[in-house]
Amino acid sequence: MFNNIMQQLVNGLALGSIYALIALGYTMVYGIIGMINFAYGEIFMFGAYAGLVLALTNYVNVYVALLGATLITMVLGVVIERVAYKPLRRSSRLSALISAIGVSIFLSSFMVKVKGPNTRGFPKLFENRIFEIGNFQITIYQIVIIGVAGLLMLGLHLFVTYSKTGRAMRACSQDQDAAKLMGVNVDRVISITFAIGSGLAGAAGVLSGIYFNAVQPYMGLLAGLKAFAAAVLGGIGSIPGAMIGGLMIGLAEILGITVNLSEYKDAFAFTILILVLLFKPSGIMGRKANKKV
Amino acid sequence: GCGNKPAPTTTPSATDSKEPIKIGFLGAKTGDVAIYGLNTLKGLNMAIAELNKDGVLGRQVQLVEEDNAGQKDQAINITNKLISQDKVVAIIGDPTTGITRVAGSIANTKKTVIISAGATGTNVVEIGPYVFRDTLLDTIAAPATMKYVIQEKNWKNVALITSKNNDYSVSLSKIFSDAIVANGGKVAIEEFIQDKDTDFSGQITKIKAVNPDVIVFSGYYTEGALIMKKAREVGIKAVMVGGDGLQGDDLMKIGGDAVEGSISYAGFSPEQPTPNTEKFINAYKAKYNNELPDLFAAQGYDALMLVAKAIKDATSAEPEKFKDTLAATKNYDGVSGTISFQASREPIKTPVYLLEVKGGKFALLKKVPIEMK
Amino acid sequence: MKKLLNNWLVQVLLFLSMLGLTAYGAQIINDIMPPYILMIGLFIGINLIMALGLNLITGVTGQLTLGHAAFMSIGAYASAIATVNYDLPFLLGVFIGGLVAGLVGIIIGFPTLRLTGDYLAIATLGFAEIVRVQFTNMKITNGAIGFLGIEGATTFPIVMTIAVLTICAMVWLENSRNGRAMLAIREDEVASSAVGINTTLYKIQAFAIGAFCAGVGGALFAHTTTFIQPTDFGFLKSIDILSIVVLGGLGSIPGTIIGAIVLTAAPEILRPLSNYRMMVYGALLVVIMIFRPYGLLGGVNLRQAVRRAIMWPKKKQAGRGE
Amino acid sequence: MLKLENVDVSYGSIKALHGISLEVKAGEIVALIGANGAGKSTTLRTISGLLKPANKDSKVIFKEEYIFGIREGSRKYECMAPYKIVEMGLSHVPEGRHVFPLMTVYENLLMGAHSHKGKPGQSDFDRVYHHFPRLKERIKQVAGTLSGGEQQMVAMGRALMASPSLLILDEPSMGLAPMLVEEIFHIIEDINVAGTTILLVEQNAHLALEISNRAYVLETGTIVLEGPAQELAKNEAIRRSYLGE
Amino acid sequence: MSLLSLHNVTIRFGGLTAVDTLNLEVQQGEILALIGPNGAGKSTVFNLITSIYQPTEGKISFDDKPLGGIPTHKIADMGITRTFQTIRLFSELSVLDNVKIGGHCRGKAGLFHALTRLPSMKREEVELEEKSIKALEFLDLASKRDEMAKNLSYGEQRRLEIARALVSKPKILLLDEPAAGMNPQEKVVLMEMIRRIRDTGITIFLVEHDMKLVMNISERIAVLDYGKKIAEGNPLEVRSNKAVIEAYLGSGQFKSRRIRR
Ligand SMILES: Nc1ncnc2c1ncn2[C@@H]1O[C@H](COP(=O)(O)OP(=O)(O)OP(=O)(O)O)[C@@H](O)[C@H]1O
Ligand SMILES: Nc1ncnc2c1ncn2[C@@H]1O[C@H](COP(=O)(O)OP(=O)(O)OP(=O)(O)O)[C@@H](O)[C@H]1O
Ligand SMILES: CC(C)C[C@H](N)C(=O)O
Ligand SMILES: [Mg+2]
Ligand SMILES: [Mg+2]
Repeated sequence: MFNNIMQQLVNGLALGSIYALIALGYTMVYGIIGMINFAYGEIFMFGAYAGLVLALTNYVNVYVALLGATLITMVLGVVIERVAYKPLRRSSRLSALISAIGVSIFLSSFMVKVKGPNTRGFPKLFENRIFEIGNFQITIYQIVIIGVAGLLMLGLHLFVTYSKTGRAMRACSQDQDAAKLMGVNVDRVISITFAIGSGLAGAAGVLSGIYFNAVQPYMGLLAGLKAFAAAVLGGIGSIPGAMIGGLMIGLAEILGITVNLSEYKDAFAFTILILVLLFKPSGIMGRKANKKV
Repeated sequence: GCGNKPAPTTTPSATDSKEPIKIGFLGAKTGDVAIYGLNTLKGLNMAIAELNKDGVLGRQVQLVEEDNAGQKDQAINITNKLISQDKVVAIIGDPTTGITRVAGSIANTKKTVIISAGATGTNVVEIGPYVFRDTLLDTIAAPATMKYVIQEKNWKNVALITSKNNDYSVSLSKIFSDAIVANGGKVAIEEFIQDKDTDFSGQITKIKAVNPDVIVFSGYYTEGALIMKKAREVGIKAVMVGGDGLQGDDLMKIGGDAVEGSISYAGFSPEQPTPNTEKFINAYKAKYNNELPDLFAAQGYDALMLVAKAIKDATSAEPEKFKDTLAATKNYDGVSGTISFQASREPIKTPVYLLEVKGGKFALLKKVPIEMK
Repeated sequence: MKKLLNNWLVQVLLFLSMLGLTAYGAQIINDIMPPYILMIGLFIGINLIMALGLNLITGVTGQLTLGHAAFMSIGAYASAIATVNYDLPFLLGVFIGGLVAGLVGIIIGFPTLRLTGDYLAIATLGFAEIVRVQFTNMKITNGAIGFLGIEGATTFPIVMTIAVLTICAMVWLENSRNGRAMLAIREDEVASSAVGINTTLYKIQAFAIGAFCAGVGGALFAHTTTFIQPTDFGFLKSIDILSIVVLGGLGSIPGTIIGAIVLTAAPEILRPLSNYRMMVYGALLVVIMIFRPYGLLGGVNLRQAVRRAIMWPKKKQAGRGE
Repeated sequence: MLKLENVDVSYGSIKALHGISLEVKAGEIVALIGANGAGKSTTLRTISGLLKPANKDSKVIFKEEYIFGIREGSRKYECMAPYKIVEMGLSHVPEGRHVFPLMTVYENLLMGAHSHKGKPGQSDFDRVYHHFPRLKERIKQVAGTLSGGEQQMVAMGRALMASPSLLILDEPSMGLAPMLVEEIFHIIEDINVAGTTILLVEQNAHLALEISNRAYVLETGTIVLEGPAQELAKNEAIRRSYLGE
Repeated sequence: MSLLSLHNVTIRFGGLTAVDTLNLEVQQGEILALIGPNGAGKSTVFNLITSIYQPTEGKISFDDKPLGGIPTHKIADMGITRTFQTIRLFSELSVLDNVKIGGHCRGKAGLFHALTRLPSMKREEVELEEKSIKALEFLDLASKRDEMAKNLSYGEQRRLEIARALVSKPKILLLDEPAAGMNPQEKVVLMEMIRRIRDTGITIFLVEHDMKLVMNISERIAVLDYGKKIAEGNPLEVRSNKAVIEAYLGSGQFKSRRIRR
């Protein structure tokens, strides 16, 4: 029983890291533009397909596939922002939300048209290995995912908190006009934000493609939702929060399965999410929107 | 309600007219279950091409295809459109049981024949005299499969996995689990997943603990493949057994080695074909650049051919007339097997094909003949 | 004349005759239109009823919810159980559907409405998932297999009459003390409570009414499709309804009407595009939002619209001193 | 240094400025006064590029560069992005403070020096702390929780960090305690002496006129009076309508 | 009789004591001003009175009823309304609607009335509209009634806040820097308005940095510094109080240091 629990813990951590990985870029864009970027999931999907196509065509190695997918989604993200979001910057957040939904419908049906609706497997880009530690196992995929998520979180957090560009990003998120008056090139900062965020989505797409061995035109929806949930649970815009949120949701799902409630697995995760929010209404790491009156 | 007027009787174009006979296609071309719809459509197009060589009652057959994206409200709109606007005489129904039920009841009230080339669940033909299907029923095939697995293979310790948000899987699991008990096996653990899940590590960890002889999974092939990948990864040796939901080349494309040896049943196999089937397979390969037809393509083809035959036999393209000739079909030699309709209009298809994944392909394991009562 | 029109009883009579007229007109349409068109019209009506409810919550009161489909499903199942298992008449079933959904709206409203903005959005989304999973695992709903054998009792005239009734109710509500309080909450919660508005109360009110509408819509939906499954009420359904509200114009009733028409009809109109249909649909959403950032009729108020359109002699307006 | 010619600005259908022309020469302090809603803030927001003139004949010229308008002998309508204007040395303290509420006081000040290459030196901070010792006490406090006046100090300090050549101030003394109001005006004078040109919008017309060289009076979007500040301060009409006497 | 009284009120934000054992009485019908340096805790006092913050220690009572734990919206019912230092209007609503909403707590119509539109509800609406227009006229905003609030200029928005507060028929009106952003002339007008409001029987409690206005209209002044009350009295007394001069008023004599060219 005990090793079972340890094993489930590893399972939960690995799954949670995937969610965290998807949520990192999401929370960043989300925190800075203040919009629910619904197309994020589709960018993730696009990245996964880009990685797949690269991996299939040229017998390239993991790194090339990863890098290529990242670059492609970076461009995609910036283009989407310019076309579909920028004109809506001054209008209601919800207008941008609907525009994002339009983009996401477009992208997924585009992919159905181009690549067909069925799920595709992923070629092995590197050999999976299994390590037995005591009574439980951990695969090299899991180690990579957990490691990459952790490193990216750290890097991104440092970047946003301490770099000049990062500070400009936060300024844009809090008061765009004032940011302009400080000499921030808001368009550029937003493009950078989208580029980084979307690139992360693309990389996450490839990694989760490798990990789950499945790529599908509609995979973005669920991924986007999980990322949204993780980002909010962790506190909107908080990068360590996204990591914690992702891990918590992953662990909650596996916990649901472990206690024989697998048919309620998603409900389980969302119940925990709602409960946490009731006690911490702005997420685990979220700063209370403490605007003084 | 106050708005319930008797449905206006459709006035199909006069029998002697040379206008094409219109057949509607209802199914998903986009959305999650698009793959089933698209393959059905391929089979249909084969049939159309063939029928139009000679025509039916001297008329051409024309297909009106619409995409319901797997959504019920769209399916309703389409069914209405096909009947009232396109004036089709028959609809080749959606491959899934759920939508067939909804579309079936509309078609039935509007007196248009609907025949599903994929629905295997319950409560379909009961809707009324215009509703048909040409599929291998789960209630027949699943017990036959379990009998083989438990009695011939002697795999008694079963782990059962159900996709909880998939109606097909939920009903099929019930049939499987009854059949397991009836044949002397035991459901050692029952686990649940959901369609579109990609992580099964939690369930597999639990399943490993009971060390099953076989994993029975009642859902679709994508999840099936991913489950088996995970199972092999943690060292489970048992093979997977499932229903026609596992039919799809993607099972092997995604699952690779992990699904080797998996067993499933289907109303069709391209192996050991009858001459009729062989002809179909060759034509299909020629048309769709060497792709092998699958269950849905074959059943779609048969569905349209059945309708065409009924129209010919009735010498009328009026649904009211040819539905009875259709219902009277016995021992029709289809490409997907021999099809007979019982008095209840429920089809009996023989044989049940048990297929095993071998070398990355579905290979015929056994043909289990079914007696018509 | 003016005085007469200002009399309450006269207004009630006028209103009832308008409803009657609607029903009668819809009946005529029902008799002459082909079922396909009629069915699209019917779904427009159902979507409109649900969207009006969401408009009250999100457009008027400013609370973003992403779980409207949950209330729809509650109404659908409740009414189906009422009419199938308990043999209650259809319209009573519809009412029960609305009522149950409204009650659930109140119950979950209390805790969740403490949340704001996107935190509320994700909580409602989560709530909807929980509801869906619950229905998937319940006996009485027959789980994923679905609830069979519902009578196809929904007709075009019924839907149209209920839709018109809903529109009227929403217009009245918006132009009342309650409606203003809800608008105030959307604009600034702190200032609202400082002028004495019990923000929780009005949020819950909006939530309950919105959920009621969704429940009614769900009930009508169930009695249209005759067969319902939990998958019919997924996240994308919530998004569909939200799109109607935003694309039409947040907070605008005429906008919601246009939104319901456009977004329900568009997938049907786009059918000839076949494989490119959904791509075009997605692009359409983007294009409309870009060219009408506040929605098709954003900021248009029904009364103004009507007045402007036909220069109505201000009969219902009398008393609003100018 | 700064020149506006015939500037029209509208908010949707509402016209807020009707063909304004004004000029600020290097080294000057120029005051812009007017009643509520006259269009003072609109003018400043146009200068810093946050608003665009409605009319292509309008010209806004800063240091010989066109912020808006068509250069003589050319046909191209130029329209400079706000950040470029800032990089050219303009700094704008907006009405209503607009501090970054979730950033600390320190980070807010850092943002002030954003347009500069590299990190600002300690001496830049010290200059700000010298004027506003309260900010030094609160460098780690999140600006959104500061009192109104403290936020005004942040807004002002932020602008000082930029060491601009032209500083435009929209009611910098609003919400400040009397002592600090004086301090603000002293600061304005000091930085002016140190070489910064200043365009000042102030409701405290007494003090504004006292420290300025010249002033413009704006009424419902039109400039109705201009001249040396001391003369305007003696003008009867002005004394009545703007000085409350 | 004292209408509002603060007894040993303290509030801390983390390590910062924003208001420190404050005792203060506001008498029925008076104009009382609260002044003090920036960050002294004046706005916080208003936030405490209106229950936006709860005091860490001490208690506040109004009309002899303790205010502890009473939610903000009930405070308005009891007769306390306020304006905000940072303007908080319902910015996308019309000026008239803003004012009407101010009258919310004096209305009775509920959901039932909204949906039945009974004559009583209409009467209430008509009355509210009349009252609101009166308030707008009083603050010289009647011509802007159909404008969206966010389109008003700063000074107009300040007056709109006062109009909104007035429609609720308060017993006491808390004004947080009402004159900020107004020019001297407008301040004179405002001063007159405040007096007239007081003359209708409404007690005024005022926070303001404009000494001319404060000294002119207030009957009593309390001075806060670092959350502590350092002086209280009539304008004359306060003006000459040394601590006040040192902490807040300064010399009051601005001397331009610049030699003008
Ligand atoms: N965002 C806006 N939308 C529409 N109209 C606006 C907007 N901002 C200002 N206005 C209008 O433009 C005019 C000028 O406003 P502006 O803010 O420039 O005045 P101001 O002189 O700065 O006044 P104040 O002293 O009150 O700050 C006013 O009539 C105002 O109502
Ligand atoms: N929510 C809060 N969190 C942390 N500190 C706060 C909070 N609210 C107020 N403060 C601090 O409390 C002190 C008093 O603030 P308050 O707003 O009451 O000052 P004030 O007297 O109104 O000043 P001003 O005249 O500048 O408006 C300030 O130093 C402020 O930074
Ligand atoms: C596509 C098939 C797997 C569908 C399944 N046979 C059903 O009845 O729903
Ligand atoms: Mg201004
Ligand atoms: Mg204050």
